[in-house]
Amino acid sequence: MANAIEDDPRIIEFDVRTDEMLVNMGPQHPSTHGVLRLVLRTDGEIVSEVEPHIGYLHRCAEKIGENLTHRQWIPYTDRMDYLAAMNMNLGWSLAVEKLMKYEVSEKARHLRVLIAELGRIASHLVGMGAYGLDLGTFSPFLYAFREREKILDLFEEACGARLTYSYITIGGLTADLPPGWLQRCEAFLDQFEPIIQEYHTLLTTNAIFVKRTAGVGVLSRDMAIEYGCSGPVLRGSGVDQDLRRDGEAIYTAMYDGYAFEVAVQKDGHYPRDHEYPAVPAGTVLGDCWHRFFVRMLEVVQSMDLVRQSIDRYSACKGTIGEPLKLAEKMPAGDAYLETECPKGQMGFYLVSDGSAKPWRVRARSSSFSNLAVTPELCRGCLIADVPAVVGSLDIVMGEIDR
Amino acid sequence: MVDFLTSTIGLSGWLAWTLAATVSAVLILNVIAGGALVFIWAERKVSARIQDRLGPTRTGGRFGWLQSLADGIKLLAKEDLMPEGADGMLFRLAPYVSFCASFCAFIALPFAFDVVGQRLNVAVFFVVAVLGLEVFGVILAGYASASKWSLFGAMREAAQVVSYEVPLGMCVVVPVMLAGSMDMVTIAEKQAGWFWNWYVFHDPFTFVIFWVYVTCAVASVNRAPFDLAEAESELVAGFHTEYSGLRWSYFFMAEYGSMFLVSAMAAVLFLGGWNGPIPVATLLGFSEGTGDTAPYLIRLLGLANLVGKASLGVIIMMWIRWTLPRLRIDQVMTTCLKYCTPIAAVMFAGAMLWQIGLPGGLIPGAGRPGGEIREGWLEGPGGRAAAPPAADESRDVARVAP
Amino acid sequence: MMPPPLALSSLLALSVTEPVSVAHYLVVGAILFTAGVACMATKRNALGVLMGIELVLNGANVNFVAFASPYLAADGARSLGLDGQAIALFVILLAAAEAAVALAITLNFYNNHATVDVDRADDLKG
Amino acid sequence: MRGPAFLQQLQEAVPDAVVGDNLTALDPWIEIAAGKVAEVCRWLAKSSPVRFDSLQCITAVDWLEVDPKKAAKASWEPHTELVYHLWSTPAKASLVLKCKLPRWKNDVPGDLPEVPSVTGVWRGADWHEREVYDLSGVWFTGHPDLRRILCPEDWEGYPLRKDYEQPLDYHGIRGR
Amino acid sequence: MTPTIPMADLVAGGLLPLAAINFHTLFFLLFAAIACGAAVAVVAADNVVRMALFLVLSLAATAGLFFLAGAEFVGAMQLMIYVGGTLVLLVFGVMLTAQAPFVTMKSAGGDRLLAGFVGVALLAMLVLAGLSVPAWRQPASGTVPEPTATPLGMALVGVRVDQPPAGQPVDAVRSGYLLPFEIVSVHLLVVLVGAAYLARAKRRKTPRAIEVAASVEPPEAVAEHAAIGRTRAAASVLTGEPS
Repeated sequence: MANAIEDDPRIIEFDVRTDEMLVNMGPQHPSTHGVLRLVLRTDGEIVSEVEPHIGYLHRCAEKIGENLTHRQWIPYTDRMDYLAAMNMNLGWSLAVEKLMKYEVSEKARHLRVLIAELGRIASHLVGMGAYGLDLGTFSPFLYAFREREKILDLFEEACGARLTYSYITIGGLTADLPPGWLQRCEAFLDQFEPIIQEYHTLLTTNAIFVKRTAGVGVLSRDMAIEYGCSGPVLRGSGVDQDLRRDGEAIYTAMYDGYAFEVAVQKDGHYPRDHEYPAVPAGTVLGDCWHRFFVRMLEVVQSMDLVRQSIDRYSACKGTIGEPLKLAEKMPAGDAYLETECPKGQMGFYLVSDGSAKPWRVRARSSSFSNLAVTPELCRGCLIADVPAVVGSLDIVMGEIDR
Repeated sequence: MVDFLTSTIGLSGWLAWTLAATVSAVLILNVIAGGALVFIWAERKVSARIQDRLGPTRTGGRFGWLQSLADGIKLLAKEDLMPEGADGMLFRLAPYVSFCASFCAFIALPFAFDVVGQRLNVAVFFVVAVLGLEVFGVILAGYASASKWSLFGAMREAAQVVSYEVPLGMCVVVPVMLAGSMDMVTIAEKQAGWFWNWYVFHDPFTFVIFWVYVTCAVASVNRAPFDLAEAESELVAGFHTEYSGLRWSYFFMAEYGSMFLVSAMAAVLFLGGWNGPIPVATLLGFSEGTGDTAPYLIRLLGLANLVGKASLGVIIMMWIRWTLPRLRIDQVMTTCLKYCTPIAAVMFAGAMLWQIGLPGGLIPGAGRPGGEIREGWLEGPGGRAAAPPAADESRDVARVAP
Repeated sequence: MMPPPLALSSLLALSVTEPVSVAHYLVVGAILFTAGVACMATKRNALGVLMGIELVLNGANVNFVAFASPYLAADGARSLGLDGQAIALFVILLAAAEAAVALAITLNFYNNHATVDVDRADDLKG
Repeated sequence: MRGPAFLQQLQEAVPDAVVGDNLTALDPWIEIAAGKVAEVCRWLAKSSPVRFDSLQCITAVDWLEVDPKKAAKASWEPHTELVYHLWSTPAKASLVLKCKLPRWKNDVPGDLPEVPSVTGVWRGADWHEREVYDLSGVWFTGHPDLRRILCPEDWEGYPLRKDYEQPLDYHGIRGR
Repeated sequence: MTPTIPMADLVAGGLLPLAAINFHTLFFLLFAAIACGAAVAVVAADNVVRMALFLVLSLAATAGLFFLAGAEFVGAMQLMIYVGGTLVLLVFGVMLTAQAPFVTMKSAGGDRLLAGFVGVALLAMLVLAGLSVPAWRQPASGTVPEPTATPLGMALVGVRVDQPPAGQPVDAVRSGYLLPFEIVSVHLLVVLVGAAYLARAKRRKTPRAIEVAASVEPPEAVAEHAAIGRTRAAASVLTGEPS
């Protein structure tokens, strides 16, 4: 018995006997990304246990969904991952379209890709900037927001909103792009591309940044899969999975003909790594640095996809088609669809009894599963590592609490 | 100043002395308080420029000159809160301890030749010692707040500052060794002339140790990337989490005061003190003896020089703060114990050996004032070949006592 | 009614006009020393005892410095000169060393007993 | 190993577990007996030819028509249905498991229906089961720490049930 | 006390002529009052952190006394080592060993009484002893001392350059302090090592290291990955063999 305790890796011995202290990190705390509450059990600076408490932003979106028609619920998806509301709209729209076996027009498909990938860039910019903030550097946050604002300007022009768009909808999109939008979008991409190197200088390759993130919060691939982690968190652990390539047919069909390489480390190399900084020494696959770096690579990847979609979209003739009626009756049955959102795989499950309102709506959020792994990652780390780990998971509480 | 008051105006001794002391005290107090106002404004402007923002623009015209003053008024009007479980006496006392320490250190800091609150024979030692006292206020604040975050901040501060005093002391000793005196006025005087007379350019060892000093100074005044005691992304606001209003602002005045102080120390010890890079006064034929106004002009020039150098140091600290992420506590300690201390020790030994081998420096004809005092002392044991630098007239209270 | 205020003010006047002698410092040293001894005797907290020791050493230091000071000595009186200050320095250094070791012992004691109460450090009692 | 053959293998590996299936639905599903959920899941995750190494989602659907007129016309008996969405990372394949539970255990209102927890199979199931317990009122036996997750600990009722009545008052906060 | 001061001048009209104030004495009284008051407060306080605070005040005021007595270097040393170093160390220890915030360990009443009694007796004896030597009570010369930092430093490396104190022959052999200095240095080193040893970390095992080790990808999983087709869309296993 004594031996068992001796060998338990979770037992940490300290040089000075200190009393365990329970510390509430949040719900009001600068680095918990909203209203997350982490209860830390600390021994001095060392955290022996972390327990996340969620629900401070619970707005009963699923219950509300049972009382609204399918299209009426789209604004509620906006408020899940409010940093990438376009991708949320897309996920729900596709899930309903899957149930209806509906296929959008070719032009709408390319416009959806264009909008979703821009949304991904915008979301990753927040994730990147806020991560710098978590590690104590303020400026990259504003540099990231400066660029994000330009994307939001584009979105505003397209749909009139800057945060909760409800732009992508069931059966297409609410409106076509205004004239001159594509030129402005291309101008933004041209201007944005060199700036990414700045981010690499300030964060990715910064010696202190690497020190703070390398080898911290290592998430092994098995654990990532077992916890249902997804998105950059999963790919940061070296799992080669991206639903844009590996997802269900209705979703991958959207990306038919698009060329992109999943941002994941294979044989010690990231795709296109000749253009981007080498992986610094000391990093371990699955640590905070890799999760961060995957996001950085996905920004570039998304820019590439946006450029491709601009070409395809402008080559399409005709209209984007009409969205569905507000109270369209659905066939009875159920459908579950996961899409690759910036934060991970967002799944929508929809049960219909044949009426215009869903019987049951379920949102499976990526951040929910990604956050669930925090206690494992933070066990035995230092207090300063907790924001580093939670920040690297890039969670959004609106999506977790729904 | 006492001389001036007694001889020129004809005040009696005690009145002159009291007046001089009051003027010095008020001046130093204003340097700290006014300096803090200016530096807080500068910090905002500098950070804004770094981050592509404008910073304050409304209060006080285009540049927001009066922003800090407006903030000060706001802080004065704020309610002074104290947590329920706090130790009232210690909680109230802590900001003053910090502020007094910062204030006291200014007493021995020479702003120009003879412009010094109290010329101390052990000025360097005194400043370092008193600066170390500032940590006590921080510890008290953290402990008395009855907040766990504050306590963490206090513990970090204690560990960090006590550790960094070791390499800081070693760095400070090098210029003391070169000048053969701990009197800051003497040290600065020895670096008169062209800028290659500055101790930072004395030999390669002093050049390296200057940068070690910069690192340790930033760490000892708790500025990023070593601002662990108030790391906002981890500890909310660290030791001053529970403070508000005027008491909180005392901590800030102390922080900016200390920043200015260590910068001014760097200027005096390594960068020639009030001597500009080019000996303008000498080239123009001014000296202490020429005319009535020349000494004042020279002192004014020296004052501008020193304040300029110190402000430059403060601005560089701001630049660092807004660029780099924060280190973790273990990395901060590693930086101190594994890098700063050994490097400082080696450089100290190196500088000492250099003094023996090449006492005149690399350029023999540079006209650097040598260490004549030291050689004088060594003429014979028990003998007294050269007098120590004459005591300044105002250096002892008893002089003016009847 | 005149005498008492006069006596009080003259005492006050005396106290601030007369130069300080070595004896003044000795009294301060004695008070610090006694406070230290009382602290060591009464405190149950090991760290409190440690602080008492610091006070005692400090009281002794005051005496050393007083004896060494040429300012305090009367004309022609014997003075320790520099030796007093040197000894005071050594005392400070050794006090620092002593504090470090004592603190380490206290922490070790705390590790084993989860208290710093010196009254409970009676393991060796037969 | 896909299609009906896979189902066949599952039936052989865990006898009496599969009580129904629909292979032609939009998302084909199999229905598992409530008591066998953990066993089936363990086989799917550890021994099946397609390793379902990830649990994506657990949903509880409350099948209850509160309107008595509509309830009379409903083609189903009131029940709670658990839906497990599994995912196989290596095979890039999904699987939907359903499991029918009574709305209340032994039809005693207030007694939660029970189902074995799958936290021992996928650690990620922990929070999902807590959420289902919290919002739909299903008791997962064997769960290490079954507490409410989104609602406050002292919340009453299970909001995602169809017959849920919103409380009029919660600690002095008006509910409606 | 000493009749050297003309009383009449001082207290004319009950007012103290400001010109007569000896500032040195005034500051001495100020610092002495702080030092003694804080020292008594250390004894009286029950809270360890408050004790530490009073101790800081007492020691800092003592440093002020040293400055007044012309021992600038010792004063600065006192500030640096005692106040800046030792006390921070002490407070650190207080924080490390406090079971709960603001722990107070009340001393027994009997102890206090006894200590007070002994203390008063000791104090009376010391003060009496201090005042018994007439030479010590003689008013000070007020000679401004030379700065002592350099001679002190020279003395520590074994060379005496200071003037012998009054009353001693100039040619008396006066030793430097090289040997004590070296001994103290070695002593400090030994203490440093010893303290570090006493309060050392016994063993530390953090799960992070274990997870790092576990994160190495198992080889069979890699092979499995490589075998998966990369263009096929995912579907339910129940839909039959993919095309």
